[in-house]
Amino acid sequence: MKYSVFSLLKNTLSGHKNWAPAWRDPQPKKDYDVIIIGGGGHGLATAYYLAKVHGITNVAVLEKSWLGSGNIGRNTTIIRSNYQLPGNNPFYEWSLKLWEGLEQDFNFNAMVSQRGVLNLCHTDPQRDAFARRGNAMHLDGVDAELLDAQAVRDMYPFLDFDNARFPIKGGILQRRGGTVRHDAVAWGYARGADLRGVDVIQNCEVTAIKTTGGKVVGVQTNKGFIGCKKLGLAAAGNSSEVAAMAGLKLPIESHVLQAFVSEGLKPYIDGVVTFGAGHFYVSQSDKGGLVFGGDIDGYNSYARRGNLPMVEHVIEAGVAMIPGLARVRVLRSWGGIMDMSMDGSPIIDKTSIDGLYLNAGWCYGGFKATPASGWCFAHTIAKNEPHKLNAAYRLDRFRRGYMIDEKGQGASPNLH
Amino acid sequence: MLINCPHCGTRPVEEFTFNGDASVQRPVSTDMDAWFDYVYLRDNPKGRFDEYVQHSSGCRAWLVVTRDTQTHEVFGVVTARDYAKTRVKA
Amino acid sequence: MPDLFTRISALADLAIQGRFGADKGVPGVTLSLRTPSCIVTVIARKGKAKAVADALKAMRGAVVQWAGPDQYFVLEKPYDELSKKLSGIASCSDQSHGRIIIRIEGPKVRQVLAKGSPVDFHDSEFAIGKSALTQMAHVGVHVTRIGKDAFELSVFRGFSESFWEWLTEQAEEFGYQVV
Amino acid sequence: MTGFRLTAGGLIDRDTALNFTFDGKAFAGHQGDTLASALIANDVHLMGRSFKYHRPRGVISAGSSEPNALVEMREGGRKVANTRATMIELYDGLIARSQNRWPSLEFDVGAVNSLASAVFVAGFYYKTFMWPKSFWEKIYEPLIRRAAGLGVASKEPDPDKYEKAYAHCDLLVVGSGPAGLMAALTAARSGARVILADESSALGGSLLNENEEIGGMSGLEWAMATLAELSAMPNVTLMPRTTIFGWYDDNIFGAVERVNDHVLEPSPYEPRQRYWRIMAKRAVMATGAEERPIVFGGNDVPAVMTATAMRTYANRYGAAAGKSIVVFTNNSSGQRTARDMQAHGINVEAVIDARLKDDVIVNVKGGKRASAVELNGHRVIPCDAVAMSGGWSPIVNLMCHRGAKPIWNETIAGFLPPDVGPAFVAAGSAAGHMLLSECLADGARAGTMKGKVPAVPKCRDEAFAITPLWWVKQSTGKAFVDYQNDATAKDLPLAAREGYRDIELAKRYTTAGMATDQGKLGNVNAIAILADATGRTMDQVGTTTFRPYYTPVSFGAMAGPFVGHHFQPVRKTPLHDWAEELGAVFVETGLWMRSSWFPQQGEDWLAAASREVLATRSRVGLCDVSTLGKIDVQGADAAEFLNRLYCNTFSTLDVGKARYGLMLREDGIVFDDGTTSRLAADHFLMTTTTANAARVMSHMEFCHQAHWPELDVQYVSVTEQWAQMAIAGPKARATLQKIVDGMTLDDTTFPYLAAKNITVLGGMTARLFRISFSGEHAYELSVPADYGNMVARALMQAGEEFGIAPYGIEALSIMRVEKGHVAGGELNGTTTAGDLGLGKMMSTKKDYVGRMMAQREGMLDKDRQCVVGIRPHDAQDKIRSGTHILNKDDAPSMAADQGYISSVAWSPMLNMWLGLALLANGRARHGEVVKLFDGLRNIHSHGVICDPVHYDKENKKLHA
Ligand SMILES: Cc1cc2nc3c(=O)[nH]c(=O)nc-3n(C[C@H](O)[C@H](O)[C@H](O)COP(=O)(O)OP(=O)(O)OC[C@H]3O[C@@H](n4cnc5c(N)ncnc54)[C@H](O)[C@@H]3O)c2cc1C
Ligand SMILES: NC(=O)c1ccc[n+]([C@@H]2O[C@H](COP(=O)([O-])OP(=O)(O)OC[C@H]3O[C@@H](n4cnc5c(N)ncnc54)[C@H](O)[C@@H]3O)[C@@H](O)[C@H]2O)c1
Ligand SMILES: Cc1cc2nc3c(=O)[nH]c(=O)nc-3n(C[C@H](O)[C@H](O)[C@H](O)COP(=O)(O)O)c2cc1C
Ligand SMILES: [Zn+2]
Repeated sequence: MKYSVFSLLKNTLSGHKNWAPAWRDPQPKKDYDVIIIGGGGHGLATAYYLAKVHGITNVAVLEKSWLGSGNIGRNTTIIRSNYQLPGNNPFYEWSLKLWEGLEQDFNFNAMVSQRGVLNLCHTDPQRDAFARRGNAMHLDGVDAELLDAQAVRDMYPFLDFDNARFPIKGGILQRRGGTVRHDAVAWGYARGADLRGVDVIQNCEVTAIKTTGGKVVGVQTNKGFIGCKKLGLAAAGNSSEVAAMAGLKLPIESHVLQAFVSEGLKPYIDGVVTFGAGHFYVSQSDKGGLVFGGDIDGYNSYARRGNLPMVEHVIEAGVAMIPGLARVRVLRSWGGIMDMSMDGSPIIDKTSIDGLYLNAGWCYGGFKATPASGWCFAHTIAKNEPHKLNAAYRLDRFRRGYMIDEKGQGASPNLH
Repeated sequence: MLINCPHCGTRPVEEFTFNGDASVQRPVSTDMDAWFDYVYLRDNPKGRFDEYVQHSSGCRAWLVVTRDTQTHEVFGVVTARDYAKTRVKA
Repeated sequence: MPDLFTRISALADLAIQGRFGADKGVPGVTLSLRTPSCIVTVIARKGKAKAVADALKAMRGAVVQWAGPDQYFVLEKPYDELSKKLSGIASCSDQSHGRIIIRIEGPKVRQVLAKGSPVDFHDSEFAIGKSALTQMAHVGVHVTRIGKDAFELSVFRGFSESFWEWLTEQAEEFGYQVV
Repeated sequence: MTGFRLTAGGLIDRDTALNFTFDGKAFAGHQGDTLASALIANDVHLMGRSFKYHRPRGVISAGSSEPNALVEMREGGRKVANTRATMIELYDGLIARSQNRWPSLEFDVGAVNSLASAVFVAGFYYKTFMWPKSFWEKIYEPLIRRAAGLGVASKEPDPDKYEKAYAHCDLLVVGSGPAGLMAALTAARSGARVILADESSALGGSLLNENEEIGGMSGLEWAMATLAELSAMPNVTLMPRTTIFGWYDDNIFGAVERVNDHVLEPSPYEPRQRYWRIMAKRAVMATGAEERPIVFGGNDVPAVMTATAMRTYANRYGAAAGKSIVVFTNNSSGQRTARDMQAHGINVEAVIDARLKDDVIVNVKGGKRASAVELNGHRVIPCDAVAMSGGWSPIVNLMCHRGAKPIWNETIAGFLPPDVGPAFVAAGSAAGHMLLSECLADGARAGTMKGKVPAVPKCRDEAFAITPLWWVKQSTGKAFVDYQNDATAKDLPLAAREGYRDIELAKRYTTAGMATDQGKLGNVNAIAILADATGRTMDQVGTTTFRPYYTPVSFGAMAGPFVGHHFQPVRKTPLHDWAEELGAVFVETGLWMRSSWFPQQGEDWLAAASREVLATRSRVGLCDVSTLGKIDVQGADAAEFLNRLYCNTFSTLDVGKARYGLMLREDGIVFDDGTTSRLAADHFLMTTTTANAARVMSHMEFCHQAHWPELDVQYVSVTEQWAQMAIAGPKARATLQKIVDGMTLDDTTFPYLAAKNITVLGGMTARLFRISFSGEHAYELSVPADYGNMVARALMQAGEEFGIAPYGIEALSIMRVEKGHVAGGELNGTTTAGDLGLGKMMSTKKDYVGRMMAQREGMLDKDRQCVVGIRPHDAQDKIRSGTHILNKDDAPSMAADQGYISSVAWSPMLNMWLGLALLANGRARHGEVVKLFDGLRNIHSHGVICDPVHYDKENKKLHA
């Protein structure tokens, strides 16, 4: 059933009794052309584009828990394409372009909201680094503006300009950046894929990957064995675990990242602002909560919860950036498991095993990537070769020495 | 999270910094594959895990903390020194 | 050896004598600067931990504080003398000017320290003479209990102003005296 | 009674009159009141408006679970939104305003939403607002955002202070009701260190508001006696007004103490709130049980509240919710309220007990204040307040904060806490015990540290029985599950029909449980309704994930004193005062404050820095370089250790000499650089960059302890021990000579790269190094920190005759760019030694950190970007850092990108802008004219690639 003002009114008259389910609750078939492990943003988007762009509809998405229970359901929803390395920026810009048409495309209001992403700088070297990044964006035809302190003040007069330990010297602004209603992205892709025949199967955990003669033949799950010709891994924080089922060892560590939301407030801050002298970034959801976060806790973890030191670290930075926050209250905090890669950039590639494809290493930046990741992964699976946008995201780049390291932190996942 | 530093006693996690998997060992050979494994590949286990931790705001000793990555339960702590020695023997 | 030159403490301008904070009769804590003639870091050489410990125990006039595994702060003994006495068994580094030592004592001393450090300074846990390395207010601190309700806080020179400001603010609610 | 204030009873001081205003209207209350109880005593029930439909709302509860009565408190920088009227203690001069209404609480335009409520069902957002595309951001979303949220938060700095503190104990007791008191008393008597915390303003828990009997006295008297005994014990800390908001790994509890929220203004010496990290060997969760509403038509009309809330207002605060009430209950709590209210002289019109007959309330009449209830079968009972009790939910939150799920229990019709091990146990109603005697016994059990459990005082028990009634399906009015977010009973079946069957999906689709109360009252009802709609049992549906914070926590408390200037500590160099005297401008460099230029009359930074460069290059300059990391490295294996850390060799360094060293990371990328000197065979002094000092130290500790414990090497930071100054320029030697003791400085006594312990000014210990970052004939002198300012002044005097000038890091970086020395801009964590033109330093004879990975094809690729010099093609042009470089004739595109400018400087020596750049295959391109792309600043010009060394290529000046 198409969502529209009319369908909404029609159903209102019938007391909303006749809404069709957004997706079926199918039992797994005995085999599929393609199985995607992971009913998160990337897995669902991959299935959606496999069906929509490549006409491959005999597809199942296997999700071990409820739909969108992973990072797609717990991230701070920032979208942007302000990367500086050639391997990255065209990919993320394509993602932003897909976001811009997404809701009409999958007929679901995901509240894509381009209210701007502003990164603050507090030192000259930081500003120089922003200039380098902004110019890289311009080279790729992406919007970026370098702001001085006054321009930042005009946008957000309530930041700490007068009493700061690290005075704000300016910032880099991408107006097309913004936020998206994260859950709705999972729901929209799931519904769109389901409408095109994809089986989205919840509470279906993959426990083993079966290969014969170096080729994938299917997966063992708590709902039994399911055969497939091609298998795509999109398990984010659990990538290592799932890849290990196929005997693969990845350049990835799992870390917990916490996020927070404040009590609902009347409009407080319009766009996304990122502090440059500590770990803190914030935006305000359409429900009124200030959604914010900072850095990963730092220790390897599969627990979706963190500890107090990082909470303090983040909130200290928050009040340092916006003194008025002192009397705002934090409502809830949670965590998600990041697939932190060794250079801070993702992997979308074929693997040494025939028919097995890998999508991983998103760190804390994979939400914005969701559309392009699905798009490119679908292409890589359908064509058995990378799309040019994900050509740099090869698995062997580490062995060969072609890392894509935006931050220059090297092989220390917890520093990216 | 609390870590029992062999030198300082029990301290909360804010006094420590983490440096990943302690089970990987710096190769003595010049075999590229061994080196690639050491620098880049991780088992990243869900469960019991040996991890390098420095008591950076305390005695500055590097420790190896054995911890469950799912529950964060700490099973044991030894100094990186002793860990290295016992590993050489093993 | 007495200093030939006059030393200007990094806290000279801040540690002004007087009574500050809440006025509730007896000051909650009393603060003062301790400036030992020398502070030397002594680290035992490989396999010499016991030799160093014994040598330091035997050394008259030296104030020896634990400062990490096989590592000590030795106060009141000049660097040259120490490195001679300990040559071959320990490495010495002069820190006499590198650290500032603040003495804090009084009935509320533990309440004040608790605002900074996760270390449990309760009588049952932290005996007189014990030292600990910890952090307070984002600054690394070497703490030594020197009396019933008396402690010494040693910090890097460069942080001492910030640290002093923080420490005195924490003491305000109890009222504090600087001597 | 006068108005709605009962004539007797309650823990209020009727002799004090506290004046306060609500929405500008003046009222009075008593010491001991909360804002809510004072308003009720003044017959004010309309306290707020709901989130979506702007329904008129009053209190539902008398505690921290309150979803409706949220108000805006105070003014200016102290303004705070969403404060629970049920938790804020009344004080004289209190100012409160209602929220989420316009123009007024009485008449709220937003209420039109409720007309369209038929459309505004769960999830309607997702189905519309998509056409035309452009309308979303221009029209729909701004409207939605304006409608969203409840209170208005302050944007001004908060004038109040906050503190943090740690606490340690053998036993933490959370909650001070009968169970908590008993637990604390038992543990305290056995000598344990006990902390007893309760979020309420007074300790005693439900004993403050229930008529109980313990040990032959009233429950209240027993509580006061117990508290008296506890407060007399040195091993006990009582913490009222302290909410334990979360349980974290290894029994660490987060808590916030509201030290001064109950006064108009805190004393300047005291914090508003204090955040505690409590490390408990054991803890007891005696947090009690939450009374649930019943989901029936009009269950949100003001003056409809839980049965416990109604009797709490009467018993604890002496405030009557109404004069004629109706009770609607499915368990014994309703009877209690009826009895207590009658005892206070209130008419109880009816007790509708779902356990007895199948009477139910289908609607409550009266928009802004209950006026009557309508039963099934259309019977209407007039009344002015309604008490409801849908049963009890043990407050299990804390025990579920680390992932454990609570377990459904049929007999009490509630979720019980999970077993999380002996370090944290539940007691009392929190553990599902509904009888007082059980709570006392349970508390004693939980508080027993060792040995046998002591006997507890006798008490009177109220029988407890419940027959679940969740949702009155026959309801004619709107029946609310989540009050604040306006989630109705109909929303959950709708979510289920649409596929959002999992409780977590239903939560996100309907937003039930996502408001500021986190579903304390509504979640279990939501679970029951979803279970019913999907044919599942309560435990099959299960709860959503419990998370911190038990109640919301202010940013201020969590940030403590580390805000504004105190966000991070300031680190000052030993030469700070000297630089300040000379008018230095300081700049944050990490935590350090560094003197970056010394402006004279009317100079901007560029003029000042240029003058400083000219002075240094033509005469002599003095610069504070104390921030460079200095590490004493000693021991038999010191040289071997450095050999392994640096890519170049140090074992061959002569005593008394310094050498430039380059460190790599294990992945082959450059990590840090600096000069390291050999002071004795087994004693080196390493210097690091300012930025990496701490990381290098930690890297050394790691390599030594984890990789090479066999090495006999000791190292310690001596950065703070030494004031270090660079003396550079043609007259550096002459200047220095005047303060150096008993040694003539010349190229034989003190050649380039000499490093020696010396004395200055007649006996002062010092270290002298002949090294140069500026490219001039230069020295670095270290003296003990406390002498720094004095020596610097002495040098200024000595240099006066030569025209010495102080210079800052701006001048320093100009000179290093002129000389093509790499620094932060080039040591950016992605460059190899080869990229920096230092490839030859990489030894082939030894193992060192980074050696192997540096040999990967990608690290040797000829197209890697490497360091080159760059100048504007037109000498008048300015060049800027961050500008990208393209081939002369290429159109801008990422594919055409050749590199970027990493550092620039105005060179007073060459009278033009100079730079360093990272350029693909750069070394082969000296002399090439390139396009400079600065789209950001919309400046496009050309540049010329050249050798990085712009000035004095032959290093004549270095040795002059
Ligand atoms: C707190 C937080 C904040 C973040 N903020 C941002 C941000 O602001 N911007 C941004 O761009 N990114 C952000 N991210 C990162 C982003 O959320 C992730 O990179 C991205 O969601 C990962 O892709 P995904 O949605 O497919 O992952 P997920 O949603 O985690 O999907 C993976 C799915 O695989 C399932 N799965 C795992 N193992 C199995 C198995 N064996 N069988 C079946 N299913 C399995 C999991 O249950 C999970 O549902 C944030 C992440 C977190 C945690
Ligand atoms: N008859 C009935 O219907 C019925 C039902 C349930 C309970 N009861 C009675 O209620 C009493 C329960 O006694 P109890 O001691 O178990 O609980 P209690 O309700 O007496 O005390 C719980 C206390 O914990 C505090 N608290 C809760 N969470 C907190 C947190 N996170 N931080 C700080 N404080 C927190 C509350 O403020 C409260 O004061 C018993 O007398 C029992 O008989 C009666
Ligand atoms: C962007 C965003 C906004 C959120 N807003 C709220 C909110 O207003 N209220 C709330 O209770 N939780 C909110 N949450 C947190 C969720 O309730 C939940 O904690 C989070 O999705 C993680 O799931 P989990 O806690 O079930 O593990 C929000 C989460 C995100 C990612
Ligand atoms: Zn330690």
